[in-house]
Amino acid sequence: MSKSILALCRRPPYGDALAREGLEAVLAAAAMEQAPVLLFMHDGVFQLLKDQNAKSIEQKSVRRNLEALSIFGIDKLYVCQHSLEKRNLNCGQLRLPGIAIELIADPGRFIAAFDSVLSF
Amino acid sequence: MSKSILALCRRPPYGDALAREGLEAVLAAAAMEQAPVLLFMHDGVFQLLKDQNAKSIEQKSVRRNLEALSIFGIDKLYVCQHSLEKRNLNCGQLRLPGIAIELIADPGRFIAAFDSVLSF
Amino acid sequence: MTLHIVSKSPGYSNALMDCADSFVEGDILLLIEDGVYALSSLPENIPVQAVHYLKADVNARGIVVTMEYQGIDDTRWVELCCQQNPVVSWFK
Amino acid sequence: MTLHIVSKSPGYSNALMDCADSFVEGDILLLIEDGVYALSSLPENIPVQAVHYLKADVNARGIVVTMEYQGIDDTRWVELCCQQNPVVSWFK
Amino acid sequence: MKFTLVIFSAPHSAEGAASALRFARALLASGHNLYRVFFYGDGVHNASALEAPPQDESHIVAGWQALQQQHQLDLVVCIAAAQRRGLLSASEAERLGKPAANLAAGFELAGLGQLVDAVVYSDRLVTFGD
Amino acid sequence: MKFTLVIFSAPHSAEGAASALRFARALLASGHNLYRVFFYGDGVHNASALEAPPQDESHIVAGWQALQQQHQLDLVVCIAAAQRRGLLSASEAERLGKPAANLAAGFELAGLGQLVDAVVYSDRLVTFGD
Repeated sequence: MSKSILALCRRPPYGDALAREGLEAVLAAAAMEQAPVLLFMHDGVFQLLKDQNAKSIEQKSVRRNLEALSIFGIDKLYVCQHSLEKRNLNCGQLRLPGIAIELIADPGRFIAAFDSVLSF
Repeated sequence: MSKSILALCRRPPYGDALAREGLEAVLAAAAMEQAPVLLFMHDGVFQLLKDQNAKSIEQKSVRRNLEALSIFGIDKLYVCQHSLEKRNLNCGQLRLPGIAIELIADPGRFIAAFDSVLSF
Repeated sequence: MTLHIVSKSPGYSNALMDCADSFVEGDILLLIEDGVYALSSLPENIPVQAVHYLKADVNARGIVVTMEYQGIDDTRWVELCCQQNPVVSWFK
Repeated sequence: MTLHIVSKSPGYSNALMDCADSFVEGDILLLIEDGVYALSSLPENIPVQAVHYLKADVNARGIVVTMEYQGIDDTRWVELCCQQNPVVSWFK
Repeated sequence: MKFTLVIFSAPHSAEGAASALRFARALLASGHNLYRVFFYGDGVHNASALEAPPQDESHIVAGWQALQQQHQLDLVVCIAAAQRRGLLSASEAERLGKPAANLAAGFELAGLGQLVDAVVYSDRLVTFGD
Repeated sequence: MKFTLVIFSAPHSAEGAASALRFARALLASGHNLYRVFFYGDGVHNASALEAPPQDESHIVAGWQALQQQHQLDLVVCIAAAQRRGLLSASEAERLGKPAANLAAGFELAGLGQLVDAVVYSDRLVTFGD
């Protein structure tokens, strides 16, 4: 059975557990060959920022989880363009080794195309 | 020892536990003759709305806690005027038996006058 | 088309405005829990007939609904989930 | 004067705008946790020299601070709490 | 239709826990199938055997247990989220050297694979947020 | 100065739990007095004896216990908030007929009077939100 699954990642990385636990669910799915598509929206785009040093607040960086995506064959992430612009960010600040970033201008149509959406 | 204590009530009543547990703390303080002053701001003003029927979602009404305030000698509540106006509400919709409502136009100066502030 | 479920108040959360960014024609909006506080100030791009709310949550809070939005019960909520897909929750 | 502590991001919460409603001259603002995401878009009524943030939270998140705000450590945070009163936390 | 619910809300902390239970009752009453309920994040506290709310407040843990008995529901608690939050079965408590267990009857601990499986095999996925 | 901290955040769920622990360490290191730490709302989970985070994640419960031993801190957990959320001492578990207890050593359950007392007798009150 094949289903298209979207993981909607909307939370910034360290203030609560949702970003981290969302990525853990994504990795579990990818390991079972049910890799979801990832769309980063709103403050979720902050998960991708380079140069995170979470040791300063005694946490682990979520970049480690993101970098693991490529091991499981996820080589592209989607990012809401409007969310990025609203936060004065550009793609160069989000780069991940081995993973392409595609900007989405119309998240509504993008989301509607999936069979299931996991919100994190 | 006498201290001026402010309870800052900013949460609407049923979506999470903060409004209810805040009022429980206020009642405990009042019972110990350390009655705090209550200031309702932002969505906290929704705690005061009349005609709440929380049974429909299997909860207890927070109006019961509010009505108990007068038993402990709290006969006045403060409400942020701007928060009320922004939500198109008026004092008539908030009336509580035996308790007066005073509108506060400058919450910043009001808050600064207290020794301690409990945020709920 | 998508069923959007919003459970937070616009008085403290951006969840509803975030949802509105992703609302397209044919989608349905359901306001639950603190989301029903949005009934007095919905975003302009969401048509009146698309807006639904849980009556139980409105009654609990003592809110008066003045517009022609659809008040529904839990059974109708289940039906909406069957009728639309995907179901997207906007919380926090 | 008051020390205001804001711990939520303006990207999902109204906490900072709510705090700004109650900010008066002489008050200090401290941004902690997700509150540091506000450093790029602070409300106009809060003067630059009143704004402080926890360096640990900024470093954790990979944020670059371009304005002349005060980055502080936990020891200085304790000092600010001694210097100002009351201490008001704006969360949720 | 086959539904799966994902629950992030803890009872008595966020209304989502109560909404999810009401929704589950309604969908079962309408003749639909509840393939699985997956408790994740703070939602793991729905499976606490030690919760003791005041008599006049609703008891959500007991609500799930009653529904489970009646419909043989699959109530799965994410084991990693549960360990972080202090929710352990007897065997987990023993394995981790902890002094007690507090997983309520009717719930089981399992990995995220159970969430993935549920997404794949359900017609509808509904998330109850925190 | 005499400080009291009120904590609404659960460890591993909201960063406020970790911020509060760091703040407590800093104020004690600066020679101030920590009159009481009051755990309220979801903050009661800071006192869970059953928490088992992964080895490489910080263990906040253990952090409070170490600080308590070193400085004889008064770590008080609101008993009403704890009952609702499944956090019980051995005597509470027995009284309520529950099968186990999970209050960590170094913490004690008490009523809201302990919060009121702390507000009255402290110079500074700092709240850590959820």
